[in-house]
Amino acid sequence: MTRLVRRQGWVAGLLVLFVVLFVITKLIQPGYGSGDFGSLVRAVLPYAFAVAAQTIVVIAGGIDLSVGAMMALTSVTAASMMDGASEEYALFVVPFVLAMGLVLGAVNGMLIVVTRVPDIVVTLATLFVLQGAALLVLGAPGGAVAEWLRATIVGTVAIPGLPEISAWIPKALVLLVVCLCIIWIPLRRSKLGLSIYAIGSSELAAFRSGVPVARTKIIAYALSGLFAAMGGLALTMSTGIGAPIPGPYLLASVAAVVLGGVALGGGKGGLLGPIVAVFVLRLVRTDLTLLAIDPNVTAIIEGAIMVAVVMFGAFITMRSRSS
Amino acid sequence: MTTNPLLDATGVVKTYGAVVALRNASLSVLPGEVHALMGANGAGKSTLVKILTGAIRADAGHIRIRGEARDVRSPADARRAGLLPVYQEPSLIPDLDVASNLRLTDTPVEPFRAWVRELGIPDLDIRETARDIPLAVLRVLDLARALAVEPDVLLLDEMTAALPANLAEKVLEVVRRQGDSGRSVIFISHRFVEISALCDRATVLRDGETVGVVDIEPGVEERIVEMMLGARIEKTRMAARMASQAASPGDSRPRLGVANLRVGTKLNDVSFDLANGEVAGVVALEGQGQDELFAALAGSIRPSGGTIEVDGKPVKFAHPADAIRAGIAYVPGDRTEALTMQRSVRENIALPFSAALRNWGPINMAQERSRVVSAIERLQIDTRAQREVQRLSGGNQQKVTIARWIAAEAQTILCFDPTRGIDVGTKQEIYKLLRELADQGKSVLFYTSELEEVQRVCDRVIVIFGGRVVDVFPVELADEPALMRAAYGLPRGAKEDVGILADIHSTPVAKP
Amino acid sequence: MSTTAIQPVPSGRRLKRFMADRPLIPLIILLVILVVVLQILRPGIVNERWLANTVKFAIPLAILAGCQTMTMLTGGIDLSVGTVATMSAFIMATQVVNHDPAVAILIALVPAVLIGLVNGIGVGVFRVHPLIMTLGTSLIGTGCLQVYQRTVIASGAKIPPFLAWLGTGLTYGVPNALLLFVPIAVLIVFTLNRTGFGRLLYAVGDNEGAARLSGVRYWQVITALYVISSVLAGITGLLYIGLIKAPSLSLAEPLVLPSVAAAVIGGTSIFGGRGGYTGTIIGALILTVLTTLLTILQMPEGARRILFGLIVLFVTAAYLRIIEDR
Amino acid sequence: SAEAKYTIGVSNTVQGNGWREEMICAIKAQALASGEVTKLNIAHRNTDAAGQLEDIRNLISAKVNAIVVNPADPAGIKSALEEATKAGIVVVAVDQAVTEPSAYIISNNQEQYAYLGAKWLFQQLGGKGDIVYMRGAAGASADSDRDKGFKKALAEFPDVKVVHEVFTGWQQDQGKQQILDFIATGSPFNGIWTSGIDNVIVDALVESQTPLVPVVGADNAGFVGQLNSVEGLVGAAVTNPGSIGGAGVTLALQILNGKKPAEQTVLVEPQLWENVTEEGKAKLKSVADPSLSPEWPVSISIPDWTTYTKEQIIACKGPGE
Ligand SMILES: Nc1ncnc2c1ncn2[C@@H]1O[C@H](COP(=O)(O)OP(=O)(O)OP(=O)(O)O)[C@@H](O)[C@H]1O
Ligand SMILES: Nc1ncnc2c1ncn2[C@@H]1O[C@H](COP(=O)(O)OP(=O)(O)OP(=O)(O)O)[C@@H](O)[C@H]1O
Ligand SMILES: [Mg+2]
Ligand SMILES: [Mg+2]
Repeated sequence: MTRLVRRQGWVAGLLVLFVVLFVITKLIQPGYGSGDFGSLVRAVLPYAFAVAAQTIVVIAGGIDLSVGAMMALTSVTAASMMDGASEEYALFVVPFVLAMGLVLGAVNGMLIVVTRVPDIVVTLATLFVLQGAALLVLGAPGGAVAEWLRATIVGTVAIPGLPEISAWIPKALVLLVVCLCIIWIPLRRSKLGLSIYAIGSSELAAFRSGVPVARTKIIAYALSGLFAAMGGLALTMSTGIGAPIPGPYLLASVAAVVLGGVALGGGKGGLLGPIVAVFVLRLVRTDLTLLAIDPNVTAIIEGAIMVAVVMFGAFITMRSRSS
Repeated sequence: MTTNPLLDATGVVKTYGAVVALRNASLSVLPGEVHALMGANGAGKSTLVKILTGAIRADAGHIRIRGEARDVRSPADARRAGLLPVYQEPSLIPDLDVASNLRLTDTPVEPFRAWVRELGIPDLDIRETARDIPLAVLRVLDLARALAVEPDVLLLDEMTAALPANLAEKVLEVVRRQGDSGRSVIFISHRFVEISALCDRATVLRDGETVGVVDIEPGVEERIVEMMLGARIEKTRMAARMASQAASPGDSRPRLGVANLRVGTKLNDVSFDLANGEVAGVVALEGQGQDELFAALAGSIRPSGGTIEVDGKPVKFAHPADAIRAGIAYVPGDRTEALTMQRSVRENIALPFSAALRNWGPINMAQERSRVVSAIERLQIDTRAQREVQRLSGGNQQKVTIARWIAAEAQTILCFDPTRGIDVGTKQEIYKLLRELADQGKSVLFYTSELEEVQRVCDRVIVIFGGRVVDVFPVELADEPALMRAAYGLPRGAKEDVGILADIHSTPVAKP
Repeated sequence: MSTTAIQPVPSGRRLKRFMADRPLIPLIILLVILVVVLQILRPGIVNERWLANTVKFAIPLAILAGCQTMTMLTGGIDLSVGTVATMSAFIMATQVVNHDPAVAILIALVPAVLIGLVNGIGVGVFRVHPLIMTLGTSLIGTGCLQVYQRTVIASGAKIPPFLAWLGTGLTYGVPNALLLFVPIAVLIVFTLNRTGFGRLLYAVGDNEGAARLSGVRYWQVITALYVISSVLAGITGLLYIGLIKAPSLSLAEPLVLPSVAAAVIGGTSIFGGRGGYTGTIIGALILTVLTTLLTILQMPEGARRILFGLIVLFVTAAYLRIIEDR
Repeated sequence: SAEAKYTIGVSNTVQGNGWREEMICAIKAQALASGEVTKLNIAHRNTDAAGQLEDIRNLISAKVNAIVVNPADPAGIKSALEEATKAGIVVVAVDQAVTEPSAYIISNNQEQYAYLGAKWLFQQLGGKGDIVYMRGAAGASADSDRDKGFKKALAEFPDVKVVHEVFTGWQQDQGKQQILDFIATGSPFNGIWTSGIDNVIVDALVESQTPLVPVVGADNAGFVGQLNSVEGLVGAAVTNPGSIGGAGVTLALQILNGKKPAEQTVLVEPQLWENVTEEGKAKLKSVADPSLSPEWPVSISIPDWTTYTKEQIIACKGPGE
């Protein structure tokens, strides 16, 4: 019981941190409003999916270095398929790209199971493979996106009669919440979800408890690929193009996973923490820009925050363990 | 033998590189019988259980379940075939709570709860994370989980080894009833008392081969020991110590002086002395503060009050390194806490003296080698799989944890249940070893969950109950019933017999 | 009980067991296969000059992979080596304009020691996950380097001739860099196998609790380790700048992921407790040869990367299969 | 226009590269020299188009008056630039064009950069020979623009053959290892075209004692120095001034002050400095600057567009620092 409280405590702490940062932002820039919040959510979108992709494999006891490359590949695929195609064609492209992420993720998982090479090495290898594939799809940034897809993350959701509130509900946020929940909530409640936690916690014990270790691992990676494909689509939707060089999503995803209270050893944590951590990290970046801090110092600050928060977390666990 | 066997394995072979874990093992279990699987450390008992339950694949052999040939490919498969194991190591998922662990294995919760209560744990919170649950309780939960699905064959690998007497007793009761209700149990234990109290037949393994199947009847122990040990037999005879042999701690200054030691709420005002050349036993039921006592003396946790003196000088330990520097070595009961499993036997034994204590520089390899070799010989460690300790059998791993401190020549050794999961032959070796250490002037604090060991080894017994020292026995009075009573907090000389061990003692059972 | 069971074994299994006991042999065979493939694709390429080049470029990678090997033995990883190497290279190149080279090198190694210390304390005392800790310090280090860079734009940069000699020079066709590398490699191998510190690295990485019960103070070992790792990275930076001769703010960054890959290919477990440095050296050579192989092959860049990924995966998997004794 | 009154935002997506660092310093120096800028808001990090969208939107939130942006991609940041214009912010793209029509562009002509250097190189070889083509980063839009220019020149010289094409990723160590590997194959080649990873290539030729072949690179201080000093080296540096950032600030200020340029796009045409003719040698001597970091382009100012002094750009201080 105390454990549960402690874990939720970390997420609650992150939420408080987010609110505090929000207030600080308001103080720095009194005009910071709902439109700016919408920008924040749109910036969060690709990171959030990358983090979701990373979270699920980390919980399963692995790590996925190919997240960024997977996003690049799915993004260029989507952008090049939609280039010059009709608006309706995108109705086919979206499920196609999602399925592609799912399958490629599953391939990652299968390679890990079959070759018995550690996750970190297999996904490092697939990082190169996916990057190469992205370059073959598009040699340089380009492609296009269907207008309606683009519109799904622009603007806010209109709630009749409540204009003030609905101004604070950007469509991008709704999209993010829906996409994550549609997969995460049923998963969390299913035995499959338990199995994912189980293999992350102890593969041997899980195997001995009758968990189909190989199948569970493959599914975890497949879901990771699916989230990464969503991230790739989010990239295409926000930029209108596909870029074959992966953005900084890999390291950011690992950092946010840890900040979000998911242990890198596996078996612990949830999705909410890492997502809130992404919001915190993006808002920090906003504040640094608003404050016009020397750009070379921002790297120092971002690194220091990351280390400080994690040290703080380590410090409280140490305290609570010794007491 | 008219009935058909429920489970019948023949010609099972398993090799790990150069190590032959099973050469030609067979096992046949009848419906409704409690069948003992016996053998010295490393004989292949655990390996056989793992093969029968699909946790590892055999290189050769046939398994028939209810007369049908069956290829058990995974634990899930075994479960479907009605075979349920409790392995030597706990197999609950550490980061999941008990409830989730049950769900994961499709175990019904209510029967589980009923079994847990039956097994002597009245107040289990199933929302508790497995990692936070003590080892002994975890083993019981593992058993309850298996019982709850009403398996046809229950395979218990040293189920009682890590249990304190009160819990072990309940387990035996429950297992006996399984047999009575027509289900079969394969029971692995190194404790003859349990075997005689419980089992119908025994299959004996030696060096990976089934060397015999015997019916359990009074007097059969000698034969089993003969079969188990083969050529090693003559070394194992050693009678209980006589009172006259007890060392008289005449020294004025004790080696270790503990006064009013407190650790949180678990340990209150514990005081005792440990003399040079003395083996002092500690007896307690599960969770009476003995863990904290040993951890505090080992520098592993900080006491919240009281003093510890070594050779008359007060000491404060902030880290096990401080205790080691004061000559105090700690052998934990759980070998996975003590060993670096992927490293060699040599490195494990040499760790404290070659590397740990500020010696970061070059190692004198020749000297290290000779010290390690002599420790290995002294404890008769089976070194066939010595490149990685994890490949040793459970009992041999246990020996490595002790060998390390023999090699490091520690002055005071805190042994926490060192004979857990060790075969009869080796147990005798360890008793002899502890006595020898004492004769060399070293001091040993010896916690044991097997009460009969006390009279074989100790000079004095300290009984702890509820975090306090409730009695200190001279060895001649420390027979099992007396210790049992004291361990339950009953005053010395109370009449009522406690537990089934008392019953066993009233029936004549030959001891090996 | 200490009898050894000897049984007739089929020769295939015996070969496998032989390889499993000497994991270096299959690795070397893999390396040789790559070289042979290269020679077949471009006849004549495997000559003295090419060998020297390969060794020159493999050495910095191998030293950084040594940092990874040691940290990985404890279950850690050091992602800050790229930044540390870059910092010491850049700082040395800019300080040497105003100072004696020896002084400049000492100044250049100060941030290396500092970053190592911070990493060590973070991981050893505060128990921050090494991945996050070293990622964080590497971000901080990069930021500091950027700030520093602005203060020295006016002064320009120089590469001391002896570093250039060490980095690029050949003596009788043998790269001078070996003068630095051989002692470092011997030292690392010796440390891991024959010293108390080496034993502690393995012990701590395998089972920290057990190490603690044997009297090991975790934080001391970890702090020393990360400082050593950082200093080695700093030295690599100095060597690397002698090789590349162009101080830039991202000089050694591209070596970070390959350094991890080299250690893993060389048989070191990222989970700690298992591995060694000789394998890592071969791993670094394999990666360097592989890079050459792909540079030489004329194909679209995308296909080149795909091939690189596939070969790394194949080599690691094949190696694991060979040494796995089951 | 003497009193300071504007805030200018800057967005850049590559960090730690000499060219980009010079660009940032030029922006700072020009902002200071103009005297019209109170504050610079610089978003400068390694990221992609999506990250740049985020940065630009943050700059919009910060209510800057103008944004100088070095685009990660011409099309990818269109939406944010549009939002900026809508918010009344002047947008100036430097170094590369953008597709957003409301943005002003002052850019180096990347296609022309490659064309100019390649053509010179091919002419130098007498229109015949084997070329090593060392590109930038695969998948970067500046690289693909340059590839167009290079291919255009190649089409004009049918007897020139590319025997080896690699991506250096604009990384010194990779470029050096790649050329050394290629030299080791023993395949003959007559010239090298580089996308700005140039001085390490010359080093590699010298170290491996290969006969020097003509090398085309950028106007980086290191390479310009080599063109002046390395015995027997024939080569040319094509300008690709990082100081274009300063020009962007000037343009932004002009627009803010109501002086809109006639064209939405202003291209800064590259120059080529070779060390074959006396004239070229003299030019190279005059621009060489050994005090600069070898990765910095020597063209630290652009006539008519920048007004800062060399001290100012090297000090790399913006208003209020
Ligand atoms: N001893 C073990 N410890 C941990 N994991 C194991 C062990 N043995 C096998 N596994 C894992 O379980 C996976 C599946 O094993 P196996 O091939 O025996 O099962 P399976 O026949 O595929 O069964 P299922 O269909 O039920 O998953 C293996 O690929 C491996 O990852
Ligand atoms: N993974 C492995 N690799 C190599 N050898 C192994 C492995 N597992 C077991 N062995 C060897 O197989 C033999 C039998 O081991 P097993 O664990 O079955 O013994 P056991 O009878 O259960 O002994 P104990 O009573 O000590 O638990 C031992 O010699 C052991 O060293
Ligand atoms: Mg066993
Ligand atoms: Mg045992």
